[in-house]
Order: sequence, then C-alpha cells, then structure tokens
Amino acid sequence: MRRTRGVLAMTAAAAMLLALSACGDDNGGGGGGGGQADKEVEVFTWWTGPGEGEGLAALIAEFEKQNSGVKFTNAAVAGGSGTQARQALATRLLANQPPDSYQLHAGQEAASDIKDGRLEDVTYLYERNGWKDKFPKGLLDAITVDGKIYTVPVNIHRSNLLWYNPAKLKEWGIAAPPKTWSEFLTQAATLKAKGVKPMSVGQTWTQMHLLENVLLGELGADKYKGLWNGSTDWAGADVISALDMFKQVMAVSEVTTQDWQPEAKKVLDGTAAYNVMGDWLDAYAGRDQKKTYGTEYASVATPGSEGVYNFLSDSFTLPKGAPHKGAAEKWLTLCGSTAGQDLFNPQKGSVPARTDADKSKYKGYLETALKDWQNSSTTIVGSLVHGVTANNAWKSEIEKAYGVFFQDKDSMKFANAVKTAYSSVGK
Amino acid sequence: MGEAVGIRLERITKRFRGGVVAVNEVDLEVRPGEFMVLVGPSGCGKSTLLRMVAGLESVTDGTIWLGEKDVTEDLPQERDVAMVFQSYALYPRMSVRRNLGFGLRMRGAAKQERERRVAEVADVLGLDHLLDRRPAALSGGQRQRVAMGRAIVREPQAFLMDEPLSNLDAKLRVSMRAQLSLLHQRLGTTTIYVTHDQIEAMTLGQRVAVLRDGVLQQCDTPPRLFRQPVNLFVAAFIGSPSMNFVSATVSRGAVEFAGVRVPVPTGSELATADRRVILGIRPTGFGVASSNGLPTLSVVPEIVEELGDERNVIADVDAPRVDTDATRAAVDAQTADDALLLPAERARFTIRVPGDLPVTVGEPLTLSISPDRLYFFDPDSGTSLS
Amino acid sequence: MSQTVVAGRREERRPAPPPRRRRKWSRRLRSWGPGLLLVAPSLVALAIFVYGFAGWNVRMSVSSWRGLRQPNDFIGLRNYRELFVDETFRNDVRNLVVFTLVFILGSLAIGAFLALLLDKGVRGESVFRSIYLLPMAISFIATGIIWRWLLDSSTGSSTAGINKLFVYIGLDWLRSDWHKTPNMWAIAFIALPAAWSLSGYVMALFLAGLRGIPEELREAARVDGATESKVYWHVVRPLMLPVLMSAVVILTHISLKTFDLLYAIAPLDARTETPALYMWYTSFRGGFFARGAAIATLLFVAVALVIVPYIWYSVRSERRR
Amino acid sequence: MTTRTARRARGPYLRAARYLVLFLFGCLFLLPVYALLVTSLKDPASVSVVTMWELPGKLSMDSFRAVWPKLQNGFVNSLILAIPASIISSILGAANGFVLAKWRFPGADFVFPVILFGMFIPYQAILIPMFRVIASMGLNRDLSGLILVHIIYGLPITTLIFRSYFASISEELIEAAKVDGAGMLRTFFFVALPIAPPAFAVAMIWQFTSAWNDFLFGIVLTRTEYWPITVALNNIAGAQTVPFNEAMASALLACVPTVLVYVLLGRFFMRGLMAGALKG
Repeated sequence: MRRTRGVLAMTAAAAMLLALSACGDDNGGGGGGGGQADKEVEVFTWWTGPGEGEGLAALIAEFEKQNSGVKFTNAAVAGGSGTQARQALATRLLANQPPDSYQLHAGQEAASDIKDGRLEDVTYLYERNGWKDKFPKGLLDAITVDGKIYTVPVNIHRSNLLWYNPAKLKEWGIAAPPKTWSEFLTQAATLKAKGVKPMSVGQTWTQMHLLENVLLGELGADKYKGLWNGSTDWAGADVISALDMFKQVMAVSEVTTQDWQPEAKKVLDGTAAYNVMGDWLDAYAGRDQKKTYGTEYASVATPGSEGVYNFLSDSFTLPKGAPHKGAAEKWLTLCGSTAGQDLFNPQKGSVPARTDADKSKYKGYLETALKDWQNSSTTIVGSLVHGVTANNAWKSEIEKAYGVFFQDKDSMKFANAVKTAYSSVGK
Repeated sequence: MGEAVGIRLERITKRFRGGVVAVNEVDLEVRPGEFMVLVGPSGCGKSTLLRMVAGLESVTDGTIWLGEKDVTEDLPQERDVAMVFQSYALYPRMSVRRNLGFGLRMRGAAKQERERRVAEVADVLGLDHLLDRRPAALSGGQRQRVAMGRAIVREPQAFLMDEPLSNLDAKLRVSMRAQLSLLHQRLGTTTIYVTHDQIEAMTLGQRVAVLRDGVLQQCDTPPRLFRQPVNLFVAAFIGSPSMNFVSATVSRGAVEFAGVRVPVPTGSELATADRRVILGIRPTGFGVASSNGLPTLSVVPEIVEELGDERNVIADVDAPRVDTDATRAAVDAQTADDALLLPAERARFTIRVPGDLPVTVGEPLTLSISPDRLYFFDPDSGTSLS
Repeated sequence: MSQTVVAGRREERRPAPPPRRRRKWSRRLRSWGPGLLLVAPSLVALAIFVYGFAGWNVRMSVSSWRGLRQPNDFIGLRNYRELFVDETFRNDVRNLVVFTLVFILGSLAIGAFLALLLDKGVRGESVFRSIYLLPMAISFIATGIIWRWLLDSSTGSSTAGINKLFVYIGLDWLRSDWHKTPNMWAIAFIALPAAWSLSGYVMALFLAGLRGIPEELREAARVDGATESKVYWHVVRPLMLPVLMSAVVILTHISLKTFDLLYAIAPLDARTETPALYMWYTSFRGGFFARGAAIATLLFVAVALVIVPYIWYSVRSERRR
Repeated sequence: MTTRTARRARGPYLRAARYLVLFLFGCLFLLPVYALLVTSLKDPASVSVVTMWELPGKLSMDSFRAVWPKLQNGFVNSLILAIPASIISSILGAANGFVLAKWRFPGADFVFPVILFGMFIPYQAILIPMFRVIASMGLNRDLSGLILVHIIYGLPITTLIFRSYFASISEELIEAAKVDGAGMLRTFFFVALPIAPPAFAVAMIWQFTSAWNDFLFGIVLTRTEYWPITVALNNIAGAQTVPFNEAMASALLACVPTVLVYVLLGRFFMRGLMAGALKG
C-alpha cells in the first residue's frame, strides 16, 4: 500500500507542477554557456550511412584528441538528407533544450531558426580564425543574414550529377551520357528496348532532387535562381514545360520508396543506366561498394547544367542556450579548420568549404569536383532539396504540393501551389 | 466483548429512491440476550430491517439503539455486530482458520487471542479438522457452520442472521436449528434472525415479529402468536398447515356456518353481538365425533394426506370461502394454494386427525367443534375480535 | 411480562437524537469518501492529460502558430477552412477511408472465420490461438520493417517477398506493386500488415463472444430441430452483434490512430499518407503547429463520433442488465 | 444411406478439412516471422532480398552481433520504461476498478465513461500540449516523462479491465468484510486483491506490450541516449541504408520480449477476454 501512496503523491505532484509551469511562451533555456572546463559536448547530425559515418568518426576522433577529457555524444538520427533528423531536432528546439551544436544545410534552411532567434551569431569565430577570406564569396553570401553569420560550413556538395557505369554504357551502345534531358529521353527508348531501366529513382526526397536538376537543366542557372527569389514566375510557360519534362523523365524511370543507396547500387550493378544524386554517392560507390571512379562508375553534370555547380553545404551551428558553449566553440573551430575539413571531406565524399585545403588529399572524383568548385568561371546555384534556397516552411509546403503532383501529374496545379506557398511563407 | 445488550428500533422507516417504502415506522425492542425472529412473506422488509441494523442500508427515518448507543448513522465497521449471510459470504482465498479470525484481525485483536478464540469456536462447532481447508473444499453444512463460527468468534454485542439455513437440505436444516438453539442458550448473545419459514420462526424464536409490507403486525412469544393472533394475516401466516377460514354470522350468542351452530365463549363481547364475522379454526381445532355433546359438522373427505402417526383430511365445506388480500399475502408464504382449485363459494378445510382413525375418501366424516378453539375476525379490517 | 405490540404508534421515551441531517451527511461521506479519494489522483491526471490537452490542442488550432515562437492570437477557423480546400488533406482523408475499410473488413472476415472454426473445439486449440495472436505482440514499427521487404515490388530477376512466393507456387500473375501502385488503392495494401497484426485479436474477441453464449441456448435450438447452420444464424448471430460492434469500433479507432506502421513502411510517401502522418510532418518538419493541431482536432472528433455513442450504448446496456 | 449415417460418415472429412484450413492460416500468420527468423540467422554474406525464403545454409549469429550494440541501449531503456509503467498503471487501475465496481461514490456511473474515453483518444490530439508540459517540467531529459505518460494513458484500459473483473465479486462478500470491520482499503486488500491475479495478468500483458511497442511518445519525449527500442529500431532499420539481414535481426530482437510475454501469459489473455475484461 505504501507504494501506491507514493505513486499517488508523484502523480499529484506532476499535476501541480503542470499548473505552475502554465503554457506561456518558452521559458528560459537550459544552463547558460558552460565555462571553459566543459566535460561533455553533444552534436546532432544525420550522418549514419556509409561514407558520411566514417567522415564524422574521423572528425570526432580528431576532436577528442585535441580536447582530451571531453566526452563527445554523437546524437545521430538516420535518414538520408535528414528526413527524420529534422523532426527529432524540432522537438528539442521546441522544448528549448538544444544540443551543443546541430547539423544544418547552409542557406535558407537556417533562416527559420535564425528568425526565431535560436542561433548565436558566430561571426566572431570567423574574425578570430580569419576565416572570412578562406571561404568562397558565393558561399559566404549564402550564409550571411543581415550582415551576421550563423553557421560554419564544413563541406561543399554538388547536387547536379548524373551517375552512370561507363562499361555498361558502352555495352548498351551509348556513346556518352546525354547533354540535354530530351537527349536522355531518346537514349531511354533504346535502353528500354534492351530491358535496362533508363534511370533509378528512390523515395520522395530523391525524386525532388531529380526535379530541381531537371528545372536547372531546362531553365538554366539564372532562371533557376529566379525560382527562389520570386523573379521567375513558377506558372510561366518555361517552368511548366520543365515540369512536363520532369514527368516524362519519371515516366521512363523505375521509382521505388527506398532511400538513395539501393538506387545507386542499381547503376553500379548495371540494372539501371543512370541515377541523379549528389556527390556523396562517390563515397558510397568508392569506399562502401569498393568500385573505382572513372572505370566502374563515373559522373557528369546533369543534362543541361554543364559548368553549373548546384551546391549544398553541411554546416554546424551554435544554438542559443547550448549547455556546453565552450566545447561547442571548439567543435565549430575544428569544423572550420583546414585540418578538420581535410580529415572529413575525403571520407564523406565532398569538397572542403575552405579554398586553402590540401589538394593532394582529394583524388578521383573529388579532384575534378574541387577543380570545378574553385574554378572562377563556374556559376554557383543553391539546392532546393538540401536547404540552400528555401526555408523549412516553404520547403515542406513544396514537398506537400509535390506529393499531390506525384499522383495527379498536374504541373500547373503544382506550380501555383508552390507560388502561393512562396507568398505566404517563402519570403 | 462485554455482556449482551438490547437492540431498540424507534419508528424505523426505509424509503428507496424509487419511492417504494420497504419498512414503515417499525417500533421493535430486542431485550439483551433475547433470540428475536423476524418473519413474513418475501418482500415484507424483514431483510431490509436486518440490514439497517447491520448498517448495510441507510435509515430514512427513525433511530436504532444498540444498548445505550445510537448507531443509526454508524458505518457497519463501526457497529459491534456480526452477521451471517444467506450465501455464507466466506472469503474464497482464505482458509477456514483465517475466515474465522478475519473479524478479530480487522478489530486489531492480538494473534494469540485470535488463535485461542478460533480454536475454541472450531471445537464447539466441530470444525477442527477443517481449519486449513479453503471454503470451496467444504460441504454446504460445513460452510454454514464456518459462517456461524465467524460470527461467534467475534463475541459481538449482537448476531444478525439473514436466512442462514435456507440453502441447506431439509434434514440438515432441522439438525442445524437444534444446534442454533443450543448455541444461543450457551452464548446468550442478543440475536435477530430473519426467515420466511414460519416453522423455523416458531421453533427458534423466544419472540417472533411478524411483518407484512414493511409494517410490524405482531411481536410476541410463539404460543401467544399461535393462540392470540392480532389479525387475520398473523392467524393465516402462523401455523402449518394454515388455519381454515369461512364467512359466518354471529347471532344470539352463537356462530352459524354450513348448517351448524357453535356457542360463542361466554363473557366475550361477541356473545351479545349480531353481525357477520370471519371464523377461523385450526386444522388441529377439530375433535372426532363423540358423545360429549359438542356441535358436530359432517364433511366428505376429498384428499387424505398420510403423515404417519397423523393424517390431513382435506374436504370442502358448504360455506362461503374467505379470500382477502391478507389471506392471499399469508398464503404466498406457504406452498399449497387451494383457492384456484375450488368454485368460488365453497370453502376448503384441512383437518388434522389421528393416524388410526378410519377415513375413506367419499365417506362422510363427522367432526366435533369445541367453542374455545374458535377465532373471530372483523371481515373488513381483519382485526381479531376475541 | 411480554408486551403485545400492535401495529401502530408508540410515544417517544428517549431524548431526541442530535440533528439528523448533519450526521446523515457525515455517514454518506465516510462511506464513499475514501473511494473517491483513492480514485482522485487518476481522475485529476486524466482530466489534465486527456481532456485538458485536447482542449489546449483546440486552442492551438485556432491560433496562427508557425515556427518555434508560439503567438497567442486567435484566427478563428481559418486553419480548418484551409484544410478543407487543401488537396493533400483531402487525399489523406481518402487514403484513411480506404485503409480503414479494407483493414476492418479484412480483419473481421479472417477473425470471424477463424473464431467459427475454433468454436467447435479443436485439439491443440491453444496452439492455434497463440499463433494467431502472436502478430499482435509485434510492434507496428517492427511489422512495418518486416512487411516493407515482403511487399517488395521489384520485377524481373530481383523479384522478392510475397511476389516471389507467388512465383514458387505458380501464381505469378498475382504479382503486385503493393503500396507503390500509382492509383488510390496503394494504401489498401498497407491494410495487409495491419490485418495480419490484428485479426488474431478479432478472433479472440469473437471466440470470447461465442463462448459467452450459454450452451443450453444452442441445445434448445437443436432440440427444436434447427440444423447446425440454422443454430448459428438464428441463435448465435443475434447474440454476436454486440461483440461485432465492439470489434468494429475498436478496429476503427486503431485504424484512425495508425501512425507507426505507415511511418515505418513508407515515410514521406504521398500515396500512403494519412492525416495522422500529415499532422506529424507539417508540425515537426514544416513548423506549421497550428495546422497540425487542427488536423489532430479533426482526428479527435472523428474518433469521438465513433467512440462516444459506443461507450454510451455499452454503459447503458450494462446498467440495464 | 440415411441422412444420419451420411452425416456421420461426412464427419471425419469435415473435421480434417477444418484442421487443414486452420493449419494453412497458421502458416500464413507465421510467414513473416519465418522470414524474420531465417534472414537473421543466415550468414550475412549469403543474405539477399531475392533469396529471402530459402533456408539458411549454415546458421550464424553475426547479424545479431552486428546490430546488438546499436539496439542494446534502446532495449534497456524499453525495459526500464515498460516494467514500472505496466506495474504502476495496473496497481492504480486495480484501485480504480475496485472503487468503480464495488465502492461506488455518487457520480461513479458518470465518471467511468469519462475515464473510458481516455483509452480511445488519438495521441496526435494531445501530442503537442503533452510534449510542451512534459518538456517544461524537464521530464524529457530522461525516461521519467515517458514512464509518467505511459502510466497515465494506461489508466483507462487497466481501470476497465479491473472494473469488469471485480464486478463479478458477490456483493455479500464486500458486505461481510464491512461488517467484519474492514474499511475500503482493507476490503480492497483482503477481498479484492487476492482474487485479482488473472486480471493483473491481462492488464500487465496489455500495458507491457503497449508501452514496449509505442513509437510516437518515444520519439517526441526522449533524447537519443534515452530512446526506447522502437525509436532505436526505426533509426537503424528505418533508414534503409542498413543491410536486409541487420534490419531483420534488429526487428526480431525488438519483438522478443513482447512475444515471450504473449506466449507465456497468452492463456490469461484469453481468460481475461472471456471474463469480458476487454469487451470495452
């Protein structure tokens, strides 16, 4: 009987506590900035798959070497491109119990958190470590909001890549990967005749990854950029015809609900000819599947996007109310340092955000990618799916609209939905 | 637990939510150590009254005194009474020993005290060999005795028993009745015993309270109930087989029915009255025709019930039958219901005759009626006139 | 001296007892007071955690809360109006209706059929029973993961899962894309794992119902000449209606609440999205908490429409019995 | 042949057909479990989706060894969560059920349906407010918030189970205890609890499985190191980047405890249903 009374007390206490706390706005955050001697740091990422997992592990090892005695908690939530991580993080932010640092795509994805006053301004880290001239101007512009910088980019990924298996392509009598999407459609016809699936596409976010690159290929860099700042009219004829092209590309592809790795494997195994995916596919194909770039798998810019670098960047933040601020700053400094970036990027399969990285570490695909990224004539555009061009609210509305578009194939309705969403939440 | 105390009920009323009055202003006093029986047809409020004394039913009006203490509003656990239920209500998961000791345990009696009293009662009731068994492993009679034991161990100020023998078979019931009386003589605890069986009431009760529709008809010793019933209902209810009734007229000092005139006992106000009455004669109230000059009545026996050393002769009499709600209420407690079998106007008599008297169905039988064995009731109110 | 007490009045001899009303109340309080005290904490907790939060959720659904900063404004039913013209929401509601229908009919059919088979008493009944009840022990997440591979829709040489089974037993024309078929019936296939998981429970409910019917009723019908099928139709069927209703109500409420199964089988896939999932994505991915609260309230109302009459009916029939 | 002998002759065929159908359904129900077992016991190298149904060449525990480190934390968390939650909500449910069945207070008939509705509430409708309150109390920093929530939302079902079970106690037993001097608590302790084990079994099965299998509360109310098994499982196998055999092995490990509970206490569950405990 004693236990029941104990429990009754607990439930009653809980109810009373509730009355005290009332709903109101989020009350004060967790402990203030920790002193120098933080014993622990919790970093939130979605790097659990092959390639990205090893990259993160290398960084953590380096961090623990530099800051012995500081326990590193890797709060990683699986799910390609953070599909599930965003939700787990949102609950933490809503409860005002942020981790010490969390992974974020550089660009608009950070906008909503900045608008809600959740991120510390880290410009002082840039000045302290002299990073301002170490990062390309295009990237800095993308991550500066009202003159302040809130994120430390660790790497640069390229979204507009078409992956294929050179040996298989020759075998199917295809001279070279298509330069335009219409050329891809013609190639698709011959491939289908040979019983080969022209393209493999995975679950929703990989489909939208394909969509953004079809838009880029059909509209060109300037009009593509206009899509995100309101200057290009989504309902315009050119956008509609680009959307129709996307429908045709999807029609000839094998679409499943799996994440990107199984779809990439189909290209390596030769059951599918092409797959449009970011350059993290290189780490998966190279290290995990033990294939060599150039012979067993290769990549070119997606049709119509030659010379354009559709970039996205993984970056880390310093949330307001981070329990261990000191340790978090050390983590961000490591992420922004050449040593850190050169340790991480080769594993992850991305190029370093810093321009002064040690080029010798980047071989195979990364070598060409680094050359393209640092070549001043390359035009840089931002990725929608990976958070550069749209804030979370608008992006989730676009995802919603895409869900309908996927089923009823109505381009005009999709375009209008995206347009109205932009006016209500996009800016 | 202190010597026996009396129980007094003052103008006790019980009205249920639906407006049904189960008990209607009952005044009743049970003297210390007395064995009082509440009897009456089903639905007469006897159980409700008992449950009110136990505290299991709230009292709408009136006061209940246990000795000098007003317990009307006390909870059952605050009253020093013990109750034996019709279904025995033994705790299924407890052994007989723990069942017997449960009451004492609840009232905080020390362990050795409990064990001593349990052993003592188990010995008295012959339950020693059953102490470690579970109720499910006992026979009906044994379970009944454990239920009794549980009350006795408590040595409460009063026992309350709600038809405790009704679930036993006939033979066992008779022997348990005897044990109950013996126990009462030994323990002397004030007891209220509820039953619908009037034989049980007459044999057990030092005094018997007859109830009908929540109203106390009469509370008296069995002999006086038998001989001086206050009204038609009590007369019809007490006695088995029940009293015979017939409509008759009293004139010039004698009552006349079915062609026979029987003088009215001198000295009663009926001697000078000239009115209609309801005449009652108990089956044992008839003599066998003999020369002692008593008025005789001849009847033609239709059924003869063989009881061994006695016989019940059932015959109809050429006089109007009495069929009031009082007799019907009383009858519903008995088993036989002859009213339906007979044409409306002829009354049916049951006559108890000695076993060796030659009686054959169809052969007329003459019976003598002695004036002092007659009962007279007012036809309208049913109250007794003698 | 015994005194004959005649029905009727007797004058007062004792002093009048203290005022009756106060002490009558104290008796009533002392008799059921402790009971209420023992139940009170649960009542308070449920009042807050169920009804308090549902109310608060409604309050949120009429605000314009988006992003992490919660405004206290009031915008009336705008969120609800927007939902009714929202193509995704209508699509999700249609999906939910299709899922619920196929799930309930499937589970009822399998559950009832198995219960009827077992009702006659079969040797090894408890083994069959535990096999059929087993899937209920497995969480929807694990079920989702297992069935995602079983409902594999690849073709040609990489055929797998149930399609592969069809090939083994020569029914390869039965091959299907399962929940990846492009039309509205995609979600119907998700009802397959759901039915697999809960038909055992339906079977248990029905078996309990069948066994609840006293044997004498069936024997009486047989004596009156009814054949076995007539006995089932005329005696058993009417008595099984309450059990059938409980099963339908319980399955409906489970299907309306389904979230884990869909989240595990096909996350972020519009073809198999239901309002429960839409609420999750729009709140925690897009930050549209007010719209999420509105969807949740509509879900609450839908469940209440099914459950409240059912509870009211079963409480009333319990009182009548 | 007269109809009677025909019917008797047909009898054995009917019974054989019935067994066959039951056996077939048995296989259908066990098919997914077979796939689960076979795949997780196969040697990881030889595992492929296409050969899912083939029996394992040689048995190997490698898949389990590979996933156990990732699941271990979740497994322990779920035990810490499910056991106290089911015990406490069952005890509270027993007390509520007893009061609502045999120690009724005015309005008890109104209170019970109100409690009962709590069982059917869609968690989405209370998710955000509940999350805000638990977070503001700081209970989402470890498992205590999740345990409290599972106790409270488990109360309706356990109260229902015990109320319908205790309704079968004869009224006279309760009155006998009263007259013997037992108040409410002691009557509950000495009369109701001793015969409550079957109802406890049903309540414990139901509560343990629902706490163990819950996902939505788990993902909202806990941090990474306090994730229950379902969230950990979804994080491993849900991301699809994990090989097929590891997904199956982790799914298998995740449902071992609940399957065990069902197999061991299954018959209580049926008896509970028979007693109308879950008629609901």
